Amino acid sequence: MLLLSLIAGPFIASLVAALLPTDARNRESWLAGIVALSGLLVTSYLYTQLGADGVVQREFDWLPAFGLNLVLRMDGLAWLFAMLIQGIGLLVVIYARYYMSPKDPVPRFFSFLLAFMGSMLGVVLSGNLIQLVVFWELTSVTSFLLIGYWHHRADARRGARMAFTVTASGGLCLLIGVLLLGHMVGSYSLDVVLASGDVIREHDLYLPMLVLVALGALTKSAQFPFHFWLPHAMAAPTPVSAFLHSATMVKAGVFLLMRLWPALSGTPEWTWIIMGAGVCTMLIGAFTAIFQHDLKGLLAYSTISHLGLITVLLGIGTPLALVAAVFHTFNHATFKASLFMAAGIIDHETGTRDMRHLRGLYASLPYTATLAIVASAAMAGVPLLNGFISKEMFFAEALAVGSARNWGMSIAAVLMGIFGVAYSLRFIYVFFGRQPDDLPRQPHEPPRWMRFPVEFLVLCCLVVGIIPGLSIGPFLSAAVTSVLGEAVPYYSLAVWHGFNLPLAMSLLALAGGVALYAWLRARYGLIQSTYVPFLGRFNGKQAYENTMLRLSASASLLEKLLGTRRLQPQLLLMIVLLLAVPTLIVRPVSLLALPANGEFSWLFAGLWVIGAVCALGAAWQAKYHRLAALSLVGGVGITVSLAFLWLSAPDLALTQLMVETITTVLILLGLRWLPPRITPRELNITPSRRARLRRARDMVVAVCAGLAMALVSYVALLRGPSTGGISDFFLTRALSEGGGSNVVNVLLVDFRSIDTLGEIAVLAIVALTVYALLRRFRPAPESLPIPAQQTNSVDPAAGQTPIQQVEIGYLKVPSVYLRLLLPIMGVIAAYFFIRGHNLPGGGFVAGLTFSVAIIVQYMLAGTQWVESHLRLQPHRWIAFGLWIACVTGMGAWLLGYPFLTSHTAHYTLPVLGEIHLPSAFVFDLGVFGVVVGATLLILTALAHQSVRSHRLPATTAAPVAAHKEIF
Amino acid sequence: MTPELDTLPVWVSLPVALLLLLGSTIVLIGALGLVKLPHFFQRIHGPAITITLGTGAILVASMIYFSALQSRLVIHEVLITAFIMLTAPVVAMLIMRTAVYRDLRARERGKAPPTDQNGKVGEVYPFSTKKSFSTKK
Amino acid sequence: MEAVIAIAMGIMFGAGVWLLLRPRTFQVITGLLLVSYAVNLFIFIMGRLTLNRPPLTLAEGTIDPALYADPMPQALVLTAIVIGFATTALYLVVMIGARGLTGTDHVDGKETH
Amino acid sequence: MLSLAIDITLLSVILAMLLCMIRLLLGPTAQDRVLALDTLWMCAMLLALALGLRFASVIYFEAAMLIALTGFVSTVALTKFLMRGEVIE
Amino acid sequence: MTRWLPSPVLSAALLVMWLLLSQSIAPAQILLGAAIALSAPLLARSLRPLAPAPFRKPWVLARLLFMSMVEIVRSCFNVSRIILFKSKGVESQFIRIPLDLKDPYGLALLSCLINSTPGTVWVEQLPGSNDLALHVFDLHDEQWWIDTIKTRYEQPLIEIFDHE
Amino acid sequence: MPLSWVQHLILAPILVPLIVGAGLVLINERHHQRKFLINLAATLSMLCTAVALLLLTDQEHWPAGIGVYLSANWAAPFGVVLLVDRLTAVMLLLSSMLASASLIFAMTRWSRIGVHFHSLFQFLMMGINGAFLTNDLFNLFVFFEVMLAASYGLVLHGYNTTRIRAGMQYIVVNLLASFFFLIGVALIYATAGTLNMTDLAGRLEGLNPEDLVLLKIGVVILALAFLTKSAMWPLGFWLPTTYSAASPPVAAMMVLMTKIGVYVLIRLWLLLFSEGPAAGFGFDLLLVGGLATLAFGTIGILASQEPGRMAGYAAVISSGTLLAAVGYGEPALINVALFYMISSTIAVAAFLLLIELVERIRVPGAAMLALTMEAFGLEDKPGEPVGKAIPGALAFLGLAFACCALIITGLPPLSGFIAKFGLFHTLLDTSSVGAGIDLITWIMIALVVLSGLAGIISLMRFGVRTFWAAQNPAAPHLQRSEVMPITALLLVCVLLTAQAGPTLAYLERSAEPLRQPALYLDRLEASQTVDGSLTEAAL
Ligand code: NA
Ligand code: NA
Repeated sequence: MLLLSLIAGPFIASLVAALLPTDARNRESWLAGIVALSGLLVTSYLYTQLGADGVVQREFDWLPAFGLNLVLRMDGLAWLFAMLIQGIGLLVVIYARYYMSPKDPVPRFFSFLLAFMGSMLGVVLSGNLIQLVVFWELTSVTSFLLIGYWHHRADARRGARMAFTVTASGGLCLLIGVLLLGHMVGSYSLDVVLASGDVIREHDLYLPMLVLVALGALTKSAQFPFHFWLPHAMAAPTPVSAFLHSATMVKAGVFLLMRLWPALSGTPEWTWIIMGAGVCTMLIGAFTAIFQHDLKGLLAYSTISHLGLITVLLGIGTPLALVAAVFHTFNHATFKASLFMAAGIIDHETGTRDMRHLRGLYASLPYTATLAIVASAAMAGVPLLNGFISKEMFFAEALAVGSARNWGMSIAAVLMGIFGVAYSLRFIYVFFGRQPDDLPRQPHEPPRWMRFPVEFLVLCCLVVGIIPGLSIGPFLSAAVTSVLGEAVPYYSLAVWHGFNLPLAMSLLALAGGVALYAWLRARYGLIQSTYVPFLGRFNGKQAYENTMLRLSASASLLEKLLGTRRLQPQLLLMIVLLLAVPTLIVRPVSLLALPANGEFSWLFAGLWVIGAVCALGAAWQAKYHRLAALSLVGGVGITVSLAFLWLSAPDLALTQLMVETITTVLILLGLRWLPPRITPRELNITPSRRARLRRARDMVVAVCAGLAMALVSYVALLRGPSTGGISDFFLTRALSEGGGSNVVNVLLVDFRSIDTLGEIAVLAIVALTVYALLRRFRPAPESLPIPAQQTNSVDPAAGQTPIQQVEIGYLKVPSVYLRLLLPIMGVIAAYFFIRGHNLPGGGFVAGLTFSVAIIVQYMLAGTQWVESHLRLQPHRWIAFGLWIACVTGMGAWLLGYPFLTSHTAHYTLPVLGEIHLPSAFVFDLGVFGVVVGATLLILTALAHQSVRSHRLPATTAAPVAAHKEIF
Repeated sequence: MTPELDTLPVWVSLPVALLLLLGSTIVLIGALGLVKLPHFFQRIHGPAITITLGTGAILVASMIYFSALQSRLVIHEVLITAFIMLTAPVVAMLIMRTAVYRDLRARERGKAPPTDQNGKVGEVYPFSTKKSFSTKK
Repeated sequence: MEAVIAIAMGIMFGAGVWLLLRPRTFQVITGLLLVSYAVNLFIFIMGRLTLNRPPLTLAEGTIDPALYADPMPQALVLTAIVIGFATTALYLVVMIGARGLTGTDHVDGKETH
Repeated sequence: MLSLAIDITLLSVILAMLLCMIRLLLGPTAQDRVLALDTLWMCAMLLALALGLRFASVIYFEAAMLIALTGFVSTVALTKFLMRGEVIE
Repeated sequence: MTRWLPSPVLSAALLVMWLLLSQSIAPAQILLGAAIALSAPLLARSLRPLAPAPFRKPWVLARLLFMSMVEIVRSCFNVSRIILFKSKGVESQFIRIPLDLKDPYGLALLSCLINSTPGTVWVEQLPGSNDLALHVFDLHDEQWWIDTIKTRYEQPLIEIFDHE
Repeated sequence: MPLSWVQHLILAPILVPLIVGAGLVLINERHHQRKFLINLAATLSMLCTAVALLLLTDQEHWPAGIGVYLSANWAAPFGVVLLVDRLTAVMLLLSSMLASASLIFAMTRWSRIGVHFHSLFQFLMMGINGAFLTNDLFNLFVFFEVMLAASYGLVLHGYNTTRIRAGMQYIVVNLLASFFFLIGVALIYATAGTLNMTDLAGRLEGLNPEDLVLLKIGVVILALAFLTKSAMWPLGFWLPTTYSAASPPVAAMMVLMTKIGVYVLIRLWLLLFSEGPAAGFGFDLLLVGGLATLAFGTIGILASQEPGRMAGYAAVISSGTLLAAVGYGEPALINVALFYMISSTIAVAAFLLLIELVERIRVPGAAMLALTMEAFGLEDKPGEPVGKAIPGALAFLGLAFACCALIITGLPPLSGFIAKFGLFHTLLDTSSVGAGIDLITWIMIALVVLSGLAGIISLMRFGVRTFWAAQNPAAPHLQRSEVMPITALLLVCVLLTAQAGPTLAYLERSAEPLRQPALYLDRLEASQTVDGSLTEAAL
């Protein structure tokens, strides 16, 4: 539970902090401070609980499916890191209380900081690699928020994005690496993984896994070539930098390498990758640091360099090197945190961090200066300070790597030492000389408690530097033991080891560093130099921005190349896939062995010549002669209806015929709103070559599609009737159990009545949609005027209203017929409806016929007249039709039957004889209602547009249409 | 082919066959007129024979045929006749009037309609310049 | 007969596809109509071709399914016809709506050159 | 004899439809197409009747009747459109 | 009477139509047919503003119809002959025929007879007059057409419909 | 034996929206408050039904947790069978959850910019639920059409130029896909003689080779229809365009609709091709298509600058991942895929709702409102928003955006991570412990990782620009009805994370039967019609 509280505490506190008011600076600090302090106390207590195996562990169920549990596990290494995180966290909180401006909305700051602390603790306390990755990514997220805290500044935004992009990508790699690890050993549990080092190192997947894990660690620890994000992360408030970039975030990477050291290290691959990256980083970082002008920039590069040093140690792979790495991690955290805070004080007090302007600060900040100088000395590896001891150990290991033959590593180590001394000198130089007058602010010593964290850390540097064995010794030992187990080597934490090669190297580094600094100042003009020699060309910021831009640009290009926003290519692709995919993956070659031809009928062929030619004609005319195309499509429709009739489907023929009629009227209603297309010949345009090519391509596709369709249907047709299919059931049961002899209708209203229910729902939906769409219909300007046919001086009926045409105009005689047809069509609709269950007909045909009857009246007398004489309310027809169908279906429930179960009521009446009233009949009535309602709603909604546009004010609708007659 | 077709007595099958032949000939001639005649105002008269005599003959044939086949009076084909009587005139009137005013409008726009080339037009609608409207009256 | 209807359907489908690939909304609606005919016929003939055997089980006594056309595809086509009609109507309205708002009858709602 | 006559009827009707189709295709004027389409409807009605004769079945009658009753509607719509520029005013 | 049976003739015709359709004269069908035949005109009444057609002088009507039928058959053959054999020199003309018939039903019937007769198409009643514009397929004698229509067709129709 | 009332619960998700949708037509648009409340009540009742079905199936109220409803009392495979199992129940729950959220979001503004919103919404639910429930291929077509028709209406709801352009594309593509659907169904019927999916699986054994080839063609064409709807590359270009054009609540519902294609594919493919004569058929198509989709989605999200298209490509990525996961052909992958589907669907939907609120930061709220009024309110004037700015509105937006981004990109700690981890784990787990990993697994893992990375880059770019770079972003006017649904959806994701164990266990129980046609065949055979025809029973 205590372990859990370590992680939960900061997260809960983070939530609380977020909810505090903006001006609660003190409450926030107290909250954060108490959390860190109590965490420290808990952690200290837990040190005593590390049992014989040196581990405290606690498990919670999480994802048993993947063998994944939440495991909180503390051992020596984790303990050391937890102490660092919380200790420095506490100091940073205290520091931040004074650093942050009272105007800053601190709840956000402390909330993020606490969440970050929780994530970091989660990383070090994970006993499960997946869980570690979770917290790992959380540190990326929270650090993103912290770095971008001053998000009104572009550099903060850029820094945050850069840090997040790099570390989160690394995290993704780490995730895969960890998954591979888990795959190799069959568990994500840290214990299991650490115990399976041999299995892992000999596995085929070792190298890819190692690369992925290394990518995770190296990005996080800002190792070459991913180091560029760290300097830009300096845009964060200094407390954040002190926390993230000394003790925590960047240390997560090296922590991971330490954590997995027993399982992964000890192979040439490990050494090459880890040590290689470390060496490069160490040298580049240290060298670049010398040429920085920003205090924090210098510290950032020095951090990079020191992390490189730790990485090198880990890469070396010997137990002693590991000891040195752990030790230096601690040391670096202490002196670097104090230096960041000191830099923060300087920035805070003078208003600048530019070393080109900062001079002689010792005068006004003597106390801070002393602390900073001591910390810098630790960083430079001056004896009696903690940096010295771990650097010494580093030199010893460097010597061991190359043995007698190869001095490369040792030279690199000394170079790094030299550079380190040089940039440390560069840093402390700000305290010497004469203080300039043009500082933005006159500096004063900061408040007592703002200095306290620095003091404390510098004290640590001194204590560890002077009495390492007594101070850090036991803890270091515990940490190292938890990694190395039995294999802990002998090491001595003494300050003095006698005169040996490492000491010589230390001295060389100190002397060389001073010399280099002096030379650079004197000869090179270091103070004002604007670029870094050799490495200056590489600009991380620019590279990142360029990469992002290029990524986005090439993605845009690829999106255009691989995708489209236009409709035609999409349809083309669909058709091509329709043809290609079945051909490729089914390989239907066996089908081409066609059996003998079926029977042939010249008459039927003749009928289809009409259909086919009309279809081709429609395709030919559709662009410029819409009416011709429409008529030709009508021809196809007639042929199709007749074919249905010919091939024993009278119901289909009837329905298709009615749909044909209504579709024609419908499209004509719409055609009114499509302005004319003028043929290219009339416009004297010849189609371009590209257009012709496009047409040729489409033609090929269309021909192939037609061929494929013909072939598949031919093959399917010749395969003979399907046997054992379900249709026999319908034929034999329709009359006896379905109560109707028209099997198609029984299918529609009984066997598959739920289809029909859905189908009328579709009709209803479309009708409502059409109605809704047309309510906000805006005609094209060319379609707005009254048609030329109604405005000319030739036609006497031109100016007549519809009803005038009927009463006194040319429609007088036709109206007699058309009005007589209304009741007749009504009766025919009733006829089709009533007989539908037994003979061709049914609710659909009846509904369509009825609608046609009404539509004829609309065509004759116009919308206004019809609607003033007849209140149709198609909405109600639709709603009640649907309800009737549903309620009929639900009626069966009352008797314990499923929805839509039909029944037939039989009555025997005098004179009339036997009467059968199937419930399906009532269902069909619902169908009828919806069909009538939907058809009429669609058609009348379209028709209303004419009325609407005629009502438009004269300015928008010119009374005389000057345009060309449409057809 | 349905077997009972050949069992029909000759006094039924002969008139049916003759009526069918007449009807189909007329239908064909009507359609031929639609294609062959040179301009619209003539073409419209072609289908008229299809609708009247062509359809009529086939309908009567159908009536006789089914009455004989089912040994009862089957005369529901009368309904088709009735419906055609109610719809064909409307269609003829409307198509004709459409054609007339389309031509007149085209003429108004200064675009000679195809009908004009023939010259065989009446004087009710002034398509022709040969005879004036008033002299005829 | 099988060959005839297969070829005819192929032609209708091909013509429809050609129109679907055209840029003008009216061409597309014409294409939709043609493809819809072809597809309806396709469903229909998947019950195989039968002459003069409509699925009307008017006869008394036991029913021999072999004497009737397959009713199932017919029922499916009936549903498909109605749904097809509905979607045609919808497309039509969208077509004229798009013409009004975008000022072009190009399927993309803007002219592409 | 009778079946031959029926076949001839079917053939003539289909030929007539073919002729209508030619006019439908060629136009040249819109009214020509409307007329051709209307005639095509009438021929379709006759074809339905003739199929009834051919298969000696009355179930083809309803289709013919329906065409006779409603086949004119699309023609009226087309003429109305040509004459008035609108189908429903 | 008119309230519940707006057009008795139509209802009767619809009943006959129903019985023809159902091909049965079973009592149930008659009852159902009657119900439908009575309700259809009733429901359609609001869209049929004209008073129902008078039904007078059936003999005159029968004679007219018979005579037209003969004329139709005759014209059919004429037109067929022209289509087949006389493709050139057909005198297609519009002519104007002054009419006295006023009743819409009468005019409708007249138009039906004229349009059913091949070779003639009723175009419209010319605006501002009661004149009929007629198109004749092969016109030889315009006056003959005017006389024929006025005496053989219009006269009986006036008798039937325009009898005040 | 009469049917128990519990049995009718299977039908409720179809019937309730139909009846309510029809009823809403009758209520005048003036009473939008009443319409909304009725709609909400119906949607919530569906939520309850879904929960009930979830419990019923999981507690094996029906044998094997498969409930069968023989519509119209006809035995399978003759009648249309509705079938509910755990997976169906989960999908129903997901759909009703999203529907409730979208509906509440639409309450104040979006439901009023056109007419019949509420009816169309209910009909959409009917189609979606029907597609989940039906076990019949043609019935599936019908419900797809119901769903699509309603979605056409809703996509164009209150249309403007952008919306109608996108709508045209969406409609035409889907119409063509519907034709594919019909062709596929027809071919299947022609060869197998049945339309019932389960029955079809049972009949594969008895087919001769040529018929099997034809059947496969049919299934592939059918698959193309579903793949179009689930936006597989290169069939899914309509998706980003449509998502970014549709109104937010509708777009949120469309996220679900994209998943229905995948749902059907999972069901159909596992049923037909897990075993039997065509075992393993077509999985490659799904795998390769899925990977291509994933790659394209990755490119697209990187290229996108506007949030609507980002959300669209996020949906494409999620579709691609799902398809690839199904096509990988590994049983254990299915439940993870389902988890992923649920999580990503909710997140993308929440993101689409959120976008509209976020957009308000960019333009001052009032101007935005005025713009909306101008663009939409020509006839149907929406009521003035009554709410006031909620304190911390900006914080809410930022937090919600971050949550959505985390889930969409699969970063810890929310459900997106668990889904991705599960996916990777299972992918690696398919080869036995310690064995090597084949190329396709590498590719898939790489693509999923890259898609996440692309999402990070793109969403971060947008987030930073919107929340950080904007000078003094105005506190937007948010209404409770807008904040609540987003919060609820994100809370569901949090719940999914916390309860990942039980959820995955449930999904495993859901996925397991999918590849056992025998189980479903047994259930269908065992499902008796209610004895005696009603004809005799009644009256
Ligand atoms: Na029934
Ligand atoms: Na005539």
